[in-house]
Amino acid sequence: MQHTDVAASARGVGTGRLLQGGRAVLVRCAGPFAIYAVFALLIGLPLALVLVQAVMPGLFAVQDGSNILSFEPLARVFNSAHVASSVLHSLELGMLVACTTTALGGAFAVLVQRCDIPLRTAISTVPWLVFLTPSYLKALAWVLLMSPGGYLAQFGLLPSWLGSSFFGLTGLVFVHTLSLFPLAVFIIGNALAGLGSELEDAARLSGAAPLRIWLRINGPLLAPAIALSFIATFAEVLSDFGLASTIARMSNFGVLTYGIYAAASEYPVDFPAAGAQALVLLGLVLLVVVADRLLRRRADPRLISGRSRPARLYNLGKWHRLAMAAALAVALLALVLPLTAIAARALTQTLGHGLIWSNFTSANVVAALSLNTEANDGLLRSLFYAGLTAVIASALALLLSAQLERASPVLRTAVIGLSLGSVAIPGIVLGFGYILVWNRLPGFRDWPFPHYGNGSLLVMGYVAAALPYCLVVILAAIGQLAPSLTDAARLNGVGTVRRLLAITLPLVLLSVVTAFLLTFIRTVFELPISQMLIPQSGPPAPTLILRLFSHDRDGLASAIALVAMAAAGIGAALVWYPLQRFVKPRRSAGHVHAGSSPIAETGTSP
Amino acid sequence: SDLVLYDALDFAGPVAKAFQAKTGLTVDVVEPGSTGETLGKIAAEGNNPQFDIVWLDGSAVMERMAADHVLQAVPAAAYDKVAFTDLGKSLVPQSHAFLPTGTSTTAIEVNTKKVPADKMPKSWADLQSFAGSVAAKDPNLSGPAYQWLAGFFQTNGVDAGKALLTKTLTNKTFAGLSSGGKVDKAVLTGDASVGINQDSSIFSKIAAGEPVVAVYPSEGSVSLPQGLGISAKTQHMDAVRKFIDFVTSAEGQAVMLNGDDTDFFYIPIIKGIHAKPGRETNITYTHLDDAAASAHEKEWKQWYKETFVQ
Amino acid sequence: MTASLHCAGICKSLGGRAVLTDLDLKIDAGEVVSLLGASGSGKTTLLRIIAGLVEPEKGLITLDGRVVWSEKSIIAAEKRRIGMVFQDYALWPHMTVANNLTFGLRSQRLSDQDIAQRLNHALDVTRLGPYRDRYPSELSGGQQQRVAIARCLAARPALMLFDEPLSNLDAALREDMRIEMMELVRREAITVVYVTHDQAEAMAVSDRIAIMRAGEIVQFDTPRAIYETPADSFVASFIGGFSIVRGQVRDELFAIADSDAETVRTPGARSGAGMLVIRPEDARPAEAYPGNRLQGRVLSSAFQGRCWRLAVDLGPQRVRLDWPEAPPIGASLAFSLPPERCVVLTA
Amino acid sequence: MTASLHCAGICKSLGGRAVLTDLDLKIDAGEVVSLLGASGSGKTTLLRIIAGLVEPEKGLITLDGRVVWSEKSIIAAEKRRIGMVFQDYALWPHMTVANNLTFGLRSQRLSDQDIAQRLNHALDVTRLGPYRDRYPSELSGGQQQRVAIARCLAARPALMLFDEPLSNLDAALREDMRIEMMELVRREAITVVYVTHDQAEAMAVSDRIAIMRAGEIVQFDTPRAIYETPADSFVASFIGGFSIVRGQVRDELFAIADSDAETVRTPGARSGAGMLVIRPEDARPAEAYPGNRLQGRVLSSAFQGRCWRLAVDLGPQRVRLDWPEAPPIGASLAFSLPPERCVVLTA
Ligand SMILES: Nc1ncnc2c1ncn2[C@@H]1O[C@H](COP(=O)(O)OP(=O)(O)OP(=O)(O)O)[C@@H](O)[C@H]1O
Ligand SMILES: Nc1ncnc2c1ncn2[C@@H]1O[C@H](COP(=O)(O)OP(=O)(O)OP(=O)(O)O)[C@@H](O)[C@H]1O
Ligand SMILES: [Mg+2]
Ligand SMILES: [Mg+2]
Repeated sequence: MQHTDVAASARGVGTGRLLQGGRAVLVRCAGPFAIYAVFALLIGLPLALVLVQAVMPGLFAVQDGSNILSFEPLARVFNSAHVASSVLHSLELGMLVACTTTALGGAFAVLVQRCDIPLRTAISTVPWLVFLTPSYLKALAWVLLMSPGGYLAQFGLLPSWLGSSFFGLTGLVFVHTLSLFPLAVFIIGNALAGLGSELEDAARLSGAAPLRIWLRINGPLLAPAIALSFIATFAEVLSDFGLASTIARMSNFGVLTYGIYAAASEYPVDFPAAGAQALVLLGLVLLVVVADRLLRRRADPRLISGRSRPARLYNLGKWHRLAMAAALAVALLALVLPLTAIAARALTQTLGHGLIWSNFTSANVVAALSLNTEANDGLLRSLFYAGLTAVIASALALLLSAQLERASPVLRTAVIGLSLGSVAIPGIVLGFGYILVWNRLPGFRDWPFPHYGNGSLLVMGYVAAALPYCLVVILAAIGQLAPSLTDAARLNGVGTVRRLLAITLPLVLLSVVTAFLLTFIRTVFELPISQMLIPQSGPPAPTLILRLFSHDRDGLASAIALVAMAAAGIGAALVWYPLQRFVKPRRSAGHVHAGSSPIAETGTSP
Repeated sequence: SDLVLYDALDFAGPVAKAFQAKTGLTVDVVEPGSTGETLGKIAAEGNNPQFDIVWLDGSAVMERMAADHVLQAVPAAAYDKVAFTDLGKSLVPQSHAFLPTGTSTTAIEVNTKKVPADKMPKSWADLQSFAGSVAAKDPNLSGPAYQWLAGFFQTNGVDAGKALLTKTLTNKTFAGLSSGGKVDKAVLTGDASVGINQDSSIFSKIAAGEPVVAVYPSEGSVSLPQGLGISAKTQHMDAVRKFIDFVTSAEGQAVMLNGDDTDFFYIPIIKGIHAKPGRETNITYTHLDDAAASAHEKEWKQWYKETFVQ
Repeated sequence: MTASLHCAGICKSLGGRAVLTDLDLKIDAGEVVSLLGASGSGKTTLLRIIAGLVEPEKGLITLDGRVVWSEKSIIAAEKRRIGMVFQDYALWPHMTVANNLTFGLRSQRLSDQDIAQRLNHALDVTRLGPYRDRYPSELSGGQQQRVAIARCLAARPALMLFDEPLSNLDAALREDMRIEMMELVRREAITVVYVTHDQAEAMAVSDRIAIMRAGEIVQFDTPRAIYETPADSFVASFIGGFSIVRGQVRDELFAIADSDAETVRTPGARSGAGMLVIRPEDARPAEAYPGNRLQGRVLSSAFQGRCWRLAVDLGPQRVRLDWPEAPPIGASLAFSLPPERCVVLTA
Repeated sequence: MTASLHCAGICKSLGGRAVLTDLDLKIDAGEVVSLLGASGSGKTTLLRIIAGLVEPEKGLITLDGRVVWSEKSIIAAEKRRIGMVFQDYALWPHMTVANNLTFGLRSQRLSDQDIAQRLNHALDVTRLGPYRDRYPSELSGGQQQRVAIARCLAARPALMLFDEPLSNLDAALREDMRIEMMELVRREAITVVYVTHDQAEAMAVSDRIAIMRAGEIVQFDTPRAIYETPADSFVASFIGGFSIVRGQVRDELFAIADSDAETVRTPGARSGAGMLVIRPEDARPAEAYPGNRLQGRVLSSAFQGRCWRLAVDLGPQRVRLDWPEAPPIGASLAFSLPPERCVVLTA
């Protein structure tokens, strides 16, 4: 485990200088190599197998597979007017949502972390709760709420112009923003936690007004996080299927993922077409990542230094109620309304009769809560898989980030680009890739562990799907650490592993926990991988829920989904509360200044 | 385990459980989701399939899998043991690609709150008067929907059929839905007044108390058999045989009728078995010309996609 | 442009511990005042309170007669026209040196010409011209500190707060920069509060020095007055590394406690228990003042260029002396003190 | 436990600029060496290279005869048993003071008792006992710096690197800590490289001083030798704030350039162009050495306690002098220099 030397040399001497002496190189490279190999195996290879079919369409044909190179699928995809328009749609939607989400999430993060608004603690849980709601439920909720015969219309709360304009770009942006803003809150909030007030203080003494401080000091310092949040949301929107198949479909707004799903739902699956369109998605994300790198050439500033910088709370004065109201409005739209719709559906007998008294029933809820049902088994299974996945994915991401942190900028960009690119690829493509690797590829298919058809491969797939996010979140945090902090530990003779565990981990614990919880929650509701890699021993919860939805039993499905959310939420809380104690000291220390300065006349008041 | 079953039918789980209880053979039931996902999984597994039995709606895909040698022919003896009704016999494929276990068909789903009794459509042609308010599945995403489209062209003529659909499905919002559930939802919320849907789905809604009815078009409709296929690579042929025996037995059929999800409302095709109460079985079937349907599959799907989806 | 400062009754606790207790400080316009105090005595906290970055719990702060902080009304930091050099620099890592300097000037809406002129002047004074386009992370510690100073100089505020601004610079540069900074400050008649741990620096730059101990100001006077007559033993031991020797005064003769050493003549000292202040540089050869002779054992010696700094054991007590040569460790050393330099503080 | 250090031919550039050029440094085991140099001369970089945190481009570093860096073989920083006090402290913000100190010790697998004993000793030396359970963010700047020192002391490495360890402490504490640190270092015979910007401190602590300029070592000798005979005008102006006066020597008489001032007797100086080194403390009343009399105009005066520091204009050149009183600014001042103290460097 001497790989940090290589990193150090890379940092000190610049990139590309290889050390002479063969054996030394081997020893030094073993660590990073192992880690990159894991990355390649988890994400690289499965994706590659699907993507490569865009140029080798016969590779996995059921009969007479051939590896003849052909550009026919690509040509087919690029010549199709429909694909062209869905690329444009995807881009338009992705960019718009990335902007709105980052703006909303950033504002929300600042509000809950830096402002003394009432109900701060309660409001700060909103993003987590929103995140708890799987995207297909949110999509369903908005359809239930906004469609011409939906709940809001039944109550006469929906002006018709709103209803009709909702099913279109506006509605898509609106719903995406509300369901994705937690991501931005997590990413930007973590960066904000590392950004003390000293630099801001210096700016205040320069006579800069709050707006200018945010635009010129805090904004640029948070730029890495903002960019990351932007790209992550962009990728997330590109890969979304929940809304693509409902609102987008209903408003005839074709996006790329829908095309991929269409190609993937035929028999036999049109892998070349799916691969070609996935390639386009990947290209789009890489484009954005590279653009970001080019725009922000300089290395990201290190915000957490060996000297301490406490953060300070703003006093919003007379504005603080307004700010709270805004936050509550977001909570209402993003959380309360959709959940109410789902709950209403769970508590009603039929959809057609709407919300009338006689239509209410507790049957669905009772069924969902009764023990020893398939749903219950599935839920327990899912919680277990999710916990396991979260542990593995966040640990792996921590290792990888520590490794990458000191790697050359080019490699960093490449890995981040690929990770985010894989976020943009619909999960079903990754799922196919997994089947291709572990059920088709000679050398892999007979491995006893992980093995296709059993839980081990499902967890591995989950890990792969979650890894990019964990990586992004943790890498952002590690990037803020001043190198002298780990340098000091090295000089104290502390080895790589202990350094990672005792110095790096605690300093980025908030992010690791965030990554852990993100993974846990996402995995409980992860759909495409669950479907493709469903173990023979029994299905996880999401496929059960989805089957109910697709068989149109959304009352029961909603009830089970609510129970699953509650279970996942409780699980997440069980992890968070004990860990919070360890995150606390540093933060509370940072807040001492803040807490004891109740009347700071500053903030966003003009 | 002794058997691995890939399926997308609501009753498969209970049937497997009953089978297990009876024979002591264990069955792993794998239900990745709807028919599309199940087929996707099978396609990805390619020449190394992991299932012994696949059990789905739709005959065309079964034929396709058999042609790809993913499935092996069902032994003739298996058919002989079953006392098929006439309808059942008509569903047995020449290729022996699958064994039919029941069937359903496509009907017009009407929201009774939106459509008064005297305005009920009676034929596919009547749907014109609901132009813009008709929900339909995309045949590109749903096997049964293609079966319907091909049957529709067969009864109404291809060109006339195309013209009729073009006048009927004027609202792209509802014309290319991805699943039967979405058609239901569109009709139940009243966004669309009528829908073209699998009839078992409609009856399960009726049973749940939803305000809809199923109307069978006077032109007749094409049946959609539930097929059970056998993996070309299965190592458990004995167990497979036992499973087929169980499914086609009265005991097995009873399990298949004991539930209230969509697929439980199938039309039995074995003598002496009766459908769930309320389930219409007196239907004029037309028999699909499989050759014509598969010959034009690409072309018609493409036409549908370009006309109503994109 | 210049401002007087008045802090009255400032109280502040941090983390549950009182850091400043009822502190008063009154500085005239254009005056340069040093805050001198042990590490952790609350100097940085006081500066941050004056700047408006930390809120006191009680007290009143007026700038040029205008109240900037009271329990009732508060003027925001950015409106106070106060500049500060932070102890840990607080340079903006994403801006070049030049941008770090001009950022505040642009906030003040100065003309481009003015900005360029001030920028160049501040870079000149701090000798940072060649580094104007570098980022802070590409500078050495001392260079960073100079950027922080330059940023404050360029802003020309009414009141400047320096928090150990020269601590990372070598003596030569330090003296030069101190002189140039002070020239600028005096020319513009800017009021300055200067925190430093270097007594020589404090005495050199300031009109008055405030000595802080544990959140209080214990003496506030001109450098000379503090040097000549420290208020108590804390101040005496703090300023200039004076040594304090406990003993008894009788008839203006000081006898070291628990020692049978000779007595020292201390004209004007009151009788009773007292503490003799010995300034290192006052040590003279034994024969210079035979009536004021003391004898001890050399504990250590350190070369200081102009002389050797000796630690000498006077019975139970230890004193620091400047001496022209280094006697061997353990040798006995006799020295004398000029009677007129022998200040005795009452214990 | 102690180690000798040998750096040979070290080259390093940062951001495309050469920071160290072919630097050699050889330190014996147990020796304390100060690195003195202008801000930005590469001191921190050199320390980081020795520690193994930065890789040089060329050169050879051996520790106790064992190669720790060459172009072929590298020993990782964590294996070198080198301790360092960082210029930015590098305290771990999530650990209390005590944990910051013991973290490294636990990696060394010391017994709990040893750890406790070392912890207490390090806290004692740095007077941090009362703060052992605080987090770094709850400490003042100076306190943080002391934690950094304590951490290094507790580790007792074979070689200690100090990067301006006392820059944020007040003079009294500084002198005390310096003495105690050095006592510990000497007792354990630890080899030390000590970067400081304070010449007095360098002279007090070190066996030898290395003076750096722009990435090179220009003089490496004992404090005394450097003080008495600086190698060139850079060293002279750097050490002790000496003033350098350009002029001509003829017959051991030094005449200031471009000035009609009297000449100065400089025994032993070679004829030709030269630079006279004037140490501030060498200034004597005019009548002390009538043959070495100079006259100038007082530019500024700063109180320094023991004396006043004057800046005096000698025609076109400026010198710094220590003087017992402060003449009015602009007044003419005559002073003399002891001939035996007048060193002339060849230009
Ligand atoms: N990352 C970097 N990129 C470019 N130049 C750098 C970088 N880091 C340091 N330098 C330059 O290298 C030179 C040496 O830096 P170093 O930190 O070693 O100086 P130092 O002698 O420790 O100075 P100080 O006494 O001010 O701390 C400086 O001129 C500095 O500007
Ligand atoms: N956030 C905090 N929580 C608790 N105590 C604190 C906090 N910040 C500072 N202190 C304490 O307050 C006291 C005063 O701190 P301050 O920074 O003002 O000292 P200082 O005089 O500037 O010292 P130095 O010369 O070392 O910089 C110190 O004892 C310090 O430990
Ligand atoms: Mg301080
Ligand atoms: Mg340095």
